[in-house]
Amino acid sequence: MTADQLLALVAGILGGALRVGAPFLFVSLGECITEKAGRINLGLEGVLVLSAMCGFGGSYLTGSVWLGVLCAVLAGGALAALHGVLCSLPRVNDVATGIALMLLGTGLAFYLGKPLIQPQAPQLPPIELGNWSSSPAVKAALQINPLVPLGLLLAVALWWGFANTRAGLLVRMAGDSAQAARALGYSVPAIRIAATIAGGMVAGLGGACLTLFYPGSWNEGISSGQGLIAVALVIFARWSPLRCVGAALLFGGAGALGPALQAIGIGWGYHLFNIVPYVLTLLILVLSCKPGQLAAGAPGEFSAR
Amino acid sequence: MRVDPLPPPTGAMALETYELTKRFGSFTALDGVSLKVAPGSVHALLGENGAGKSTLVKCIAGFHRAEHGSIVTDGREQDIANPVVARGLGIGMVYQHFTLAPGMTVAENLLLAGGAVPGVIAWRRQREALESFLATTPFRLDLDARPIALAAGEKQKLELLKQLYLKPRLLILDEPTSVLTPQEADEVLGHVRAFARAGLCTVLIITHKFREVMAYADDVTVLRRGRQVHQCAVRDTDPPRLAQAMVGDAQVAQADVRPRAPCRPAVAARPALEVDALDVMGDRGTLAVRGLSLAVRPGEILGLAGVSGNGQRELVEALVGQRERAGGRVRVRGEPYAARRGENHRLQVRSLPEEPLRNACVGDLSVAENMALRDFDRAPLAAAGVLHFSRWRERAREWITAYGIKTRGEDAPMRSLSGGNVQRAVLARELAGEISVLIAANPVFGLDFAAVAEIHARIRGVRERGGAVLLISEDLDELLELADRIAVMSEGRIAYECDAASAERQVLGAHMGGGHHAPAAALPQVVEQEEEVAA
Amino acid sequence: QKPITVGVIYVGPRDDYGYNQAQAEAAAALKKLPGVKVVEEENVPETAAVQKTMTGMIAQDGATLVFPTSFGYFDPHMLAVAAKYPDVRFAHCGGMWTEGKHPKNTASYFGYIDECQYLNGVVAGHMSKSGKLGFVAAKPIPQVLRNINAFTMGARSVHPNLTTQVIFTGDWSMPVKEAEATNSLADQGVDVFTMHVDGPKVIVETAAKRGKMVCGYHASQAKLAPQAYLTGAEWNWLTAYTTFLDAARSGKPHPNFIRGGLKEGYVKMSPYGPAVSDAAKKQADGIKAQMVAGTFDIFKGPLKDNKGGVAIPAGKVYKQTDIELEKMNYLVEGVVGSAG
Amino acid sequence: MRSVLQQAALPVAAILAALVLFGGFVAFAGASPVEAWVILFKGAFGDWFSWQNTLQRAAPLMLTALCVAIPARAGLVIIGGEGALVLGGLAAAASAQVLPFTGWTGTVAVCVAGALAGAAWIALAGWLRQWRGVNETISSLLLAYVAIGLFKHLVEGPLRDPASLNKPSTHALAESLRIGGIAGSDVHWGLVLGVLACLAAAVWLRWLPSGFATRVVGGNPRAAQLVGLPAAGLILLACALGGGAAGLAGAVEVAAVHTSANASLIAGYGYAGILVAFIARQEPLAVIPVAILFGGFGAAGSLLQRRLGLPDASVLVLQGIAFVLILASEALRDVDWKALWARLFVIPGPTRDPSWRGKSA
Ligand SMILES: Nc1ncnc2c1ncn2[C@@H]1O[C@H](COP(=O)(O)OP(=O)(O)OP(=O)(O)O)[C@@H](O)[C@H]1O
Ligand SMILES: Nc1ncnc2c1ncn2[C@@H]1O[C@H](COP(=O)(O)OP(=O)(O)OP(=O)(O)O)[C@@H](O)[C@H]1O
Ligand SMILES: [Mg+2]
Ligand SMILES: [Mg+2]
Repeated sequence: MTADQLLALVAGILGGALRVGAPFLFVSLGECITEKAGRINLGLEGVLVLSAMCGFGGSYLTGSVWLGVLCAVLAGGALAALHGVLCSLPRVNDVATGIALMLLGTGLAFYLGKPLIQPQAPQLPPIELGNWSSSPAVKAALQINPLVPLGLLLAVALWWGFANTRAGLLVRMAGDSAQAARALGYSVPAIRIAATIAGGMVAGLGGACLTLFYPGSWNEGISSGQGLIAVALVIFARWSPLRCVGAALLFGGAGALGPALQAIGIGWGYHLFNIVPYVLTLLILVLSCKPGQLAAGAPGEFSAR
Repeated sequence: MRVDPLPPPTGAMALETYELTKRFGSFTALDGVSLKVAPGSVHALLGENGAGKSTLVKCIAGFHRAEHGSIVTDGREQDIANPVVARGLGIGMVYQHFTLAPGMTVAENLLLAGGAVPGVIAWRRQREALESFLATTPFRLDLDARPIALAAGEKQKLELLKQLYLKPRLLILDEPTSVLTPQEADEVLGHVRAFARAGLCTVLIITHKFREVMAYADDVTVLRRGRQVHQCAVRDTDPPRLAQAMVGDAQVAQADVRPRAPCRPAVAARPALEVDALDVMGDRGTLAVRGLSLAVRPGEILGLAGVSGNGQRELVEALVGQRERAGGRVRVRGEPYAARRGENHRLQVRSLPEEPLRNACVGDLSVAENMALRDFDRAPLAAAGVLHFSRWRERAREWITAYGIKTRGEDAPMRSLSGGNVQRAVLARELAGEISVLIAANPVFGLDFAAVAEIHARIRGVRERGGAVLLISEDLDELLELADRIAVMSEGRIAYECDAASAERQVLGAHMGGGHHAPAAALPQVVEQEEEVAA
Repeated sequence: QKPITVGVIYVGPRDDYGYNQAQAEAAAALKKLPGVKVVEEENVPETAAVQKTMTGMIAQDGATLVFPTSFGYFDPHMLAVAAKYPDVRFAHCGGMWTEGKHPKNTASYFGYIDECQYLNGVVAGHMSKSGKLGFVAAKPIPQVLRNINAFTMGARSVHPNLTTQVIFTGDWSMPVKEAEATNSLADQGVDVFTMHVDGPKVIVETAAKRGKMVCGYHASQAKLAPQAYLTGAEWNWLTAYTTFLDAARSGKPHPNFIRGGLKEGYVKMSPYGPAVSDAAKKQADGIKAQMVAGTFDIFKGPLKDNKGGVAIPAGKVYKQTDIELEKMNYLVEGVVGSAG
Repeated sequence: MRSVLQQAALPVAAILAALVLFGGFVAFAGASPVEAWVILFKGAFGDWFSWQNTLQRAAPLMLTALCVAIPARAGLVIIGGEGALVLGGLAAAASAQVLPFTGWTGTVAVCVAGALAGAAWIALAGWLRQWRGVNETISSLLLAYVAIGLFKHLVEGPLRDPASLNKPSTHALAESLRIGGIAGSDVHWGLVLGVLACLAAAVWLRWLPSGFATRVVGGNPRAAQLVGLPAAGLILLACALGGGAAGLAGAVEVAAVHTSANASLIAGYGYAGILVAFIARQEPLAVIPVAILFGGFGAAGSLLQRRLGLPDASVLVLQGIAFVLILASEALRDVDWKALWARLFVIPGPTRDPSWRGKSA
């Protein structure tokens, strides 16, 4: 392997981590907010797909990509709101509701998105950070999705906010002990619904990343399960928004690994490369969990389930 | 015309309820209760399990809404629609069950309880405020600790602190001492009484312990089946009269007579239960039980005393098979015992764990099914590898009658039973048939005294029939009353052991506290009161 | 002519700028013919569902000619249904209908699109500056390998040192993987792309975003990237569709095995994009004329595979119709990648 | 009987409500709702053809739903049935090449091989939970992705039949090993297997000691340990049985539909099974009608597309609405309307009863 190839490989994997990881980042942050409040949202897959479609549609119809992003956020929030409200009803299970909403979300997205498969919509302008480099690979890798810095900021803000704001404390309390929140006169369902909506809106940004930046068009296979795997990412990140960034980058990077290796001629077993992130997550879970103990950092209500 | 708003009232609150009635479906939990609590007093609420005590205070604290009647504070009728309104009025309540966020720090728990939390929290300033507030209280708690890592006593203190931080004018405590050692209970109640004496607040306290009523309360109200049956000043009454009011039957008061455990000569037989150098890991990854050894002989009750959080829970869990053992041996009747189903059956090992709904029952299964858990796979409950439910039901009906379990029927889900009745159902199951070894952990926790007496009698019955009983309890009185020998557990080890007959409260207390401290100051008048009960 | 109902079944969405769209365009053309009713169903998985869809079209809609267009529909699904409805004609895209083995009422049609990929290669070979071409493919199956090889050989007919780097994404529709593959190849210096996946849209757009050139596949993606689009290999299924339709309506025997290339009008080239040089156009048009005349063979010996072995011995010439080519399992010299 | 009707009243009402909503949706798209309803009914249950269509779609769902329902009774939420299904199919196809049996013994052997592979895969998730404390919901999901990757790798690599040219597949099952239609219909014996498996699971859970013990473990593991039940073993058993059902589904798909293992096996039956199981409230007997309903939706969706020209996704929308409403309707079960009214205006107090939240899966 030549030095150029190596550089390109590293740049490819890094750039891929940023590109492929962006939706992972947003869905994991969204799921993190939801789970902090003591609720699990498996329906983020539906949220992601619906918001991807709405984001694309918004951008296409209005001609403004940022209005598209807004549409994605609102669509994500709306579907998540449904999840939040439904799960607040007695005897309604959130795993089942999540799967049903996944069905509903993808159904709505495919149905309403039929006329959007063909057109092209205005795309998010990349932030060019690689102009210092002469290597096109590095340049390309550093064409940053403008939503990614927003996501990083959001991660830091969430990390700070969970410890230092009233809203953050309330969300954590609702997730840690519903009893405690009720005793203080707070409505736990209201807090959880709000957190679920917020989570859906953040995940909606992930949808926007898919159709408005990378790969940048709407079709029915646009999500390959990023929303579903968000649940695993958050456990992987042990409910820390900052670690969500790491988890998303890892998943993004691992997703980029297969194509990058093939690009330099290592072509054997690409299906096996594709499962690397899942195996890795499983391994880390196996190594970091201890039998009979709560996972460190787990919201009390979440683990009590 | 403009009326000047009254300045917010401060100091102790006068509370009255008038004909308060609360129904749950068709069930009347409170039936026209008129309560009168003088400002600055400590008012005790007594009653059997299910009498409606918690319901009454929850109505006052805005948790429930009464169907009829009214709540009057400082002479004004109030519509307390929710806890926020109650808090605005200065009513603070410590619930029967912990309402802490276990994974959030003490500081966060206190801050959240403190009402108006600012949108963005300036932690430096808030911590200073909290530190200075803590300094005004007699309690010491690490602001950065998390309740998940706190012992029960510390959690209860934090609950109290949460309320005190709000400077309540009426402080309601629902069974605050049931998770505390006697020393801790005295400490907490002493401070609460001091607050009331200082005119800072009025205290309404629910308890099942006459000792506490007599020692700390000014007035007492007794509820029975949702009705108020007795209200008077503490100095005008005594435990037998209170007991009588509670159960409404002069006979039962006699049942509470507590004969001191007869001094039994040590039986020379081989111990039925031998624990040898047992190590058990705790939840926090450290050894909770360290090299613990003990032996219980047939026909003997070994009482294991200790402040909660010293490894008792882990010990029990390891003995009954709910927790892995990290080292050591357990033998029953000389055979190795690993708490397997076959061994339980062959060696006749039974247990009465604490919190039976959590530890010994399946809430979603029926009473009959729960009663069959020990032997559903044996004849006659199963035949030819198939379960025979009619036999389960038949036996369950017998036990329901024999143990006086209140339930809709044997097919009702266990979850629908009240705490005491769950306990009875478990008792019926565990005490059936021959018993070699019985492991009982806080078996009367939260029960009223009639139920306590009954359970104690049954445990004694096991001893009379030659069973070995390991009785773990945080209630020293219970151990002194029941046990033949008493061992004290501290930091995962047996710190002290003696014959119950020669046991001294202070010495036991000292060892419970780790043996490093001076014996906790006994409250002479309290002991006196207790003697009175026994009389 | 008597009215007829035709059923068309797609494995993906009809408007994917790719495989399904190419079929749907032909179906849309059929629809316009008098006396022809077309029933369609899209996103039908290659499971029992497609058997049900076929029987539904026959039993519920009265279809007498069915086009199950996805490769995976052939065996066992179409064969199973065809056995139950001997009076209905089935025409499958891409399968290997074999005399004696498969029922007479079934058929397979396909086009020699490797001819177009060869021409794509010629144009790419002219246009590439880096000497590296990229091919994003789904799976290393014979149809795909044949396209990769034809593309590479076309390019190497211009510059013998050109290489084609292949990335297999693993499945027919994986937009993120396809985009990532495109980016990885671009990072490695690839400057002309082509592909064989169901929906080339993402690859075309991504390559264009990276400032690279691209040759299309399945249908024309020129609209998506007018500047970057050089040319493309397109299907023209109407030829096959009308062959089956006419036979069915006139009661002639079912044409069981039809194939064709540029000459027969089964495939066609997209119009050249603005960037294509005249030299490229000239050479490509020249070869295309030979292909149409039937005088050009792509696969002929001596041909080495990319592991150094002999793919086709010297002197051996495979005509496009040769069944041997439909079993291709090697990548030719000049391809970076492995055939599984 | 009465109680069965009572149980079914809410979901049926929810489905009717979903149909009304869907009618609105269709009207919005410019089609006639009445026509849509008629076609939905016709397509799913209108005649024998539709019934066959529905039943055939339902067959694999019964088995994959058991992969969720049985572990759920032991207290585990398994969502990785898809992995067990594809591996089951792969094992069936592979074992058909090496096992010496032919005829119906061969079919049984192939099915057993599939079931064993699925059982092992889900048991792995159960094992990780018991011995490493890894959340089984997450691990089974991750394992499903891993299984699919392995499946594709093996089918396109080491286990590929070189003759399977453009659709990489394993060697096809010998004719004698395949599962055919019931009495000449299109519905294959897999449906019977599915129904039998549901019945067997119901009998096991209700009448046999180990089944009851599993329910105890699922209801409260601590109580199970207290009475000496081998909780870990029972959990593994439940996982293995569930995984076995999904593996069997894979084997049946191979033996009755695909004849060999290939990527078409990855059709989402595992995920659909999760919903079926939850809608059936983890009750094996209820799985049967729910799976049939699901199959009906699929069958009807097909006709909807062909007759009304509605997009294929419209049936997804209908399913989504229907399942959301069915799940939500659970909230109305034995509801005390008066109390509910009161609760709307009063912030609820702390309840001791954790099942109030309905989270016990
Ligand atoms: N959240 C709830 N929902 C429905 N019923 C409840 C709820 N909480 C309590 N109950 C009912 O209250 C009754 C007993 O409640 P609880 O456990 O407080 O009993 P208790 O008053 O402590 O009696 P005991 O003396 O048996 O301990 C049960 O019959 C139960 O049906
Ligand atoms: N949420 C509820 N739903 C239905 N019934 C209830 C509920 N809460 C309490 N009850 C009923 O009200 C009765 C009184 O309960 P309450 O909790 O007030 O008793 P208590 O006197 O506090 O008992 P304990 O000493 O055990 O705490 C109980 O027997 C129970 O049946
Ligand atoms: Mg109680
Ligand atoms: Mg109470």
